[in-house]
Amino acid sequence: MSPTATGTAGGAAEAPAPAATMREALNRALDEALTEDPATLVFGEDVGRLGGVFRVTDGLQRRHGEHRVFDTPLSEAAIAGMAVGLAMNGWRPVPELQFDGFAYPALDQIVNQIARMNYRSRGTAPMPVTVRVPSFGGIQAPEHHGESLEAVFAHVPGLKVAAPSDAADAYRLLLQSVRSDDPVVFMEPKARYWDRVDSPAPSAPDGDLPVGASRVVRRGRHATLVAWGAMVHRCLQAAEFAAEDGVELEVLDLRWLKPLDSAGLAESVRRTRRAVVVHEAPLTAGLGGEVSALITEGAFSRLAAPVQRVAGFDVPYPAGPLEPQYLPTVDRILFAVQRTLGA
Amino acid sequence: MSPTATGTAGGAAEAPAPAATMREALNRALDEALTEDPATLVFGEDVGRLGGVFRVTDGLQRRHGEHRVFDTPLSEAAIAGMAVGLAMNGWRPVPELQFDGFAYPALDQIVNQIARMNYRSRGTAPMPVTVRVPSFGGIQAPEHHGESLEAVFAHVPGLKVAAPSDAADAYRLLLQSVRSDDPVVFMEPKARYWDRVDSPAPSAPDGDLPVGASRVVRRGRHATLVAWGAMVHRCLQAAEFAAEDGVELEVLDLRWLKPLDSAGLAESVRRTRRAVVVHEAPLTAGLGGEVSALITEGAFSRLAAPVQRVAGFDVPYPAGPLEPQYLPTVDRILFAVQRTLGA
Amino acid sequence: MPTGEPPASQEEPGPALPAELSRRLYRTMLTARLLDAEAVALQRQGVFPAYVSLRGQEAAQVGSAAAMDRERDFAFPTYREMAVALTLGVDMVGYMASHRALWHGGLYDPMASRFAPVNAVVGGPVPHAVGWALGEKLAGRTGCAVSYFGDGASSEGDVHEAMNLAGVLGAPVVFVCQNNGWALSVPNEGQVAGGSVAARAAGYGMPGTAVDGNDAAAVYTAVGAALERARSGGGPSLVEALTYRAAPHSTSDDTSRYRDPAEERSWAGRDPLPRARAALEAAGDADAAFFERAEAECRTEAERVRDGVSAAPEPPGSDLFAHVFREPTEELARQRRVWQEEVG
Amino acid sequence: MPTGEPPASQEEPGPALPAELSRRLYRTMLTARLLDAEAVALQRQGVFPAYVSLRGQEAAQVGSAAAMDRERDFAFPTYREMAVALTLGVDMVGYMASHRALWHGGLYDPMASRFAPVNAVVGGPVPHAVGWALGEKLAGRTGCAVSYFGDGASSEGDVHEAMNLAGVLGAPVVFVCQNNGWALSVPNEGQVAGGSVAARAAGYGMPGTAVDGNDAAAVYTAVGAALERARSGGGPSLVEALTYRAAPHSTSDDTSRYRDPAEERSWAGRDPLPRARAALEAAGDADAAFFERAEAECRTEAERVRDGVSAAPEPPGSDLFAHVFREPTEELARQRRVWQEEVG
Ligand SMILES: Cc1ncc(C[n+]2csc(CCOP(=O)(O)OP(=O)(O)O)c2C)c(N)n1
Ligand SMILES: Cc1ncc(C[n+]2csc(CCOP(=O)(O)OP(=O)(O)O)c2C)c(N)n1
Ligand SMILES: [Mg+2]
Ligand SMILES: [Mg+2]
Repeated sequence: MSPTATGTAGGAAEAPAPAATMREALNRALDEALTEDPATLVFGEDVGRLGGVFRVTDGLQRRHGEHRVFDTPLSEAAIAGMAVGLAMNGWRPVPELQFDGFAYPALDQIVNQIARMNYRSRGTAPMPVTVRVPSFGGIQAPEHHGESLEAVFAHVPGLKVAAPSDAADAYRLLLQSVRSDDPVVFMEPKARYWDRVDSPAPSAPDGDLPVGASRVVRRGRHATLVAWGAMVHRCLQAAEFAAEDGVELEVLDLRWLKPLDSAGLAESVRRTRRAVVVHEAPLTAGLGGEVSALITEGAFSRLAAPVQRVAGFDVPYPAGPLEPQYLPTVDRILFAVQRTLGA
Repeated sequence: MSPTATGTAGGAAEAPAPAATMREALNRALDEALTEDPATLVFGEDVGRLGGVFRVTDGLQRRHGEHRVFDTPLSEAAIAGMAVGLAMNGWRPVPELQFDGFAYPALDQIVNQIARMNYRSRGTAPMPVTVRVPSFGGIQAPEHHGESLEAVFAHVPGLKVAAPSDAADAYRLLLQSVRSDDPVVFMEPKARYWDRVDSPAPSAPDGDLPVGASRVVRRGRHATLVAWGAMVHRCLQAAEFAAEDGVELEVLDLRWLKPLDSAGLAESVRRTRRAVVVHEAPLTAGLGGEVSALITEGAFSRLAAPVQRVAGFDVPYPAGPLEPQYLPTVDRILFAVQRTLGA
Repeated sequence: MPTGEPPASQEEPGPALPAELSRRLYRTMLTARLLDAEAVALQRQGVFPAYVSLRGQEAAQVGSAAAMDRERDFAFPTYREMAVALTLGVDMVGYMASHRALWHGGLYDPMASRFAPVNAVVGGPVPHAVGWALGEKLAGRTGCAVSYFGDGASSEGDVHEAMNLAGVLGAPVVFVCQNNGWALSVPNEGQVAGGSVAARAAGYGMPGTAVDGNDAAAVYTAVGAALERARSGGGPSLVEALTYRAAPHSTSDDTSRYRDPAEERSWAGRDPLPRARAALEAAGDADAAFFERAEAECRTEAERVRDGVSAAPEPPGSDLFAHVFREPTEELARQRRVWQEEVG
Repeated sequence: MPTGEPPASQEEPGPALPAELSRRLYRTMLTARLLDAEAVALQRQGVFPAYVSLRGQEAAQVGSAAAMDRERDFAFPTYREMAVALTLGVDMVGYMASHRALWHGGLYDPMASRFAPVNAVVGGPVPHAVGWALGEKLAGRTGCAVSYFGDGASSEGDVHEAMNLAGVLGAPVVFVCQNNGWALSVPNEGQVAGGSVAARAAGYGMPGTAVDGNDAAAVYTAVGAALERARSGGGPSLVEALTYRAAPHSTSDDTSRYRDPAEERSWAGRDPLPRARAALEAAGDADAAFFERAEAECRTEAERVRDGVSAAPEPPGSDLFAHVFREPTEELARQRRVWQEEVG
């Protein structure tokens, strides 16, 4: 799948049918956000006329006008920086950074400006900015198109970070993010853009889930798999395999990477007594360390084995053929489960 | 102490006397690096004529010439970016980013270029770059002058990260970093620049410590305090207090934040069965999570209590009077020790 | 032009302004000068951990800010725009609180004052000004943003991206570069390739003017024209005010390490305050009584601010957590409890 | 100038070059054109996950690279400089391996080829060129760096910082901007405030020239002069080659969404290959036999590269760990063992 594959998106602004792709769901969420609040603006590189390299913003400029959905020059820092000024002038900016790896040039504005302006101004300068970042790997893309920056974003005071795992939840999470009066970095799993499958068993009517709430997408009692973005689907696959051997794995979709649902993590692992956290980002200093620490702090007395981490290796994200060797595989997840059961 | 306080630095290039300040020790290390290898270059904002806002590069331009020690325009991205080209042309660049908070504009070049060029070129393009970053807080400085970015740097494949805690070790670590053929981000604890005290009991002749080795700076048996940079000194203070109540705390100075000394951590905590990790950076997704996970993975069966984390709060680094309320205090460290002993 | 050699334009007299306005500019410059001196003293006394003096730049700051429409426009400052704040009527005790390190962004209300929080990232606020200005245009309003930055900031990528963006979007913003000759220890020669920030404007298809930054009338006129142009849909422009940082970079700086006192002396001869006074006298716009009253009233105001900021209470530790989010999180509430129990 | 309207300069004929050189440029452009077509075909066949075509930019790339001294100079490309690589004698199978996604940076030896690894960060490599050039100056050598970037890249902060830095340091670098009218879906009007990248040079105190980028001789001459200037201590300069991205941004792009086919047709009339051929014929520098032989030999070469890259072996999984550090770490060795046991 290529980073600029074409496609179409739905028009109407109602919640996507279960069979909608994540791209369509995100497109409808943006359409709805633009419709419900005239202060909402969508801008970034190629999001207007083209409709985004992934077509997530397809048709929005036509429907909402060139003033509210527009292309910018190739300037990530200024894209994030102009969002600060727009927000201070009463707008609700939803900028897009075209790819994860190109969020770095915007990081100074995100960390030192967007995330701090409300604090710096003692709550007087509004900063309802949602920075969309097509993220994570799995699509055989060029260099810098498969990065996972969640550990960086989650470390930044003043930021909230969301990462959906399926179409229906992507729709809800994006609307919730845009409606939030706090800055949110919204990480979209590229590898799931074309996916129609929704998670089998949402633990709650997700519409009611507050910011920061995780959800159990599969119930189990022998161990808990913790993941976000595209890795949730991989964990569900692993759980299927494990079930054949009578091992019942619970799968917890974090959804929010900041704030993190420490209560939800503890609740699940206190039941299952074992946990494996799975992410695409390199192991060292990845968010898996934080999740492992939270689980250990919240369920220590119940833990039957140390929390296992299955992550990308500490190497630069590789090119095509090496990608499947780098990303966590179902096998690696099952090996980790074995280690927790063995203990 | 202000971010541009003046001072003097030593001239000769021998190892600093124990009574040298960390600034003097770092100055001598740079002087020696410039002397021993004509390919070494020192550059950055105000490092030449002024000798750096902290005087760490004081006198180096006079001694080694305007071609090897020079001021650059105010362009963090270009400072890091030019290091790539200089390294590819046979030089050994030692750029300075004036303050931690101003490393963000250079992050794209550090992460996407410096850290990857050796990999991208399959080992043909040399990248012996040491990026010096006066880091961490504790000096009542303006905004963006008290940040702790170690979790960000340690997460980057291809980077190594060092953070000394005292003058003598700062000298050795900086020389080791500059001599390394891999890119190193060298985080200097500003709050210790003026400090003469060396750590009481280095576990080994530190000169022999390989890249990635931690050191035990105080032996103890009831719990291990893990820290780096200025927090090592604070942990030693806490250990003094605890000793008065008969609690013997071991203090482990990580020194290298990438690679991390997982063996050293496990060895210590297997003995003490309890650990507290202390850092200035905000708690969530800080390096403390990684350290906690490594300890739990490496000493689970011996752990008597969950690893405790004492860190900065998840808030933007505050101004003067709030600084002591934000930074980990001796009290907070001792409370955490109590929690591990209570368990 | 090499630092130190004042630009030729400085020899020409600035355009004449209405007497009332000239007097107002002078009084504001004088208050800034006196308040600046009080601030330096407060640092010496240990009340401020550090202070960045604007001495020598009063004309550039007061002249540019006075041209703004306080009802419609919005200023985006760095850390050295005290006289801009003063001109715009910002609560100066709240402003100075930033230098006392009570709160990084200051304790004034930036939205009500139409003067953004003090910003310590060189170049960082410049894209904000463009975004704010675009917001005005999109809303069909007629306000303009004024973006303040220095010669050193002109080297930052953010400033380039912001200027190009403003040009492409036709945003009503005026870029005001105070070229005070120095970026900490680095002079223009080591900072600004080509030697002129104003000359960069042409590359973005916008007007760029270099004016005598020590002539308040000249700055007022140039920025006023740029604002008029932006307000009437003419898009962005750049005004470079050629001035001089008469003081060290900050109270912690030591200029003897990098610049020639002779340069400071040569610029002292062009100090904006005596020049403004001379101009008022030459034009017969002010008499001795005026200068006497001004001296007394401005000093009173400077002292009021000095006493106010010295007496201002330190923020409670709980303020650490107060403004991080508008929609609070359980995790931060938990951390606040930890702080309460173990620190507060 | 608005995208689509070719610049006036395109009407003037380029300066005449020695016949032998003109023929060499033509042959290289032809090989690039044919190899480009092979690459597009390989993508259609699924051998390449994606490909970025340089069609229409052969003259800008071959003309500029041919002016370089292959013994002394060093090129810093983006992801679209295939014809530059070809001109510099880079191992093209190794180059094309990048598009087959065998290795992001390519499988050629960048140091030996004096052609940096393929770089996908728009604007990112530009400061590298300045650093390399400064390194030459510091070493007292006479090589020059050539920095390739596009019209879109000109909006990035890195490019500004690099140009200013080069000006301040007097680095021997030539900035070659291929303005192909488009940055993915955004035309010059939405990208380059003022409309001219060349015009930016004046703001950095360096020469900036806009040349007909579809005239190899004009590009060769302009870049040659800039290199000569840099080599003789004259510092940096900027050459903007006005050309056109005749193909979609990449094989995954769909131009029908954002540009008028009429524009493509108008530029097709200025295709650099027919123009070069016509020039050779007009000058009597080449006969029918030459063109016949060139066609055959260039096609053979293009097919050799096509077959070579198609047949190139995939790197072993262990290459994940091979080049991360020069001084290996225990932790990475441990992870390699995990990979070996659980994946490899
Ligand atoms: C991005 C960034 N880099 C470095 C610094 C440190 N610093 C603070 S002020 C300054 C010099 C700024 O010079 P200029 O832009 O000319 O403004 P001036 O101080 O002369 O008013 C530097 C290097 C900073 N605050 N921000
Ligand atoms: C920093 C960065 N931002 C965004 C991208 C995504 N991207 C790849 S190519 C491109 C357009 C570049 O246009 P231009 O510089 O004119 O070069 P051209 O593609 O026309 O050769 C974009 C937006 C990128 N690769 N790097
Ligand atoms: Mg200045
Ligand atoms: Mg282009």
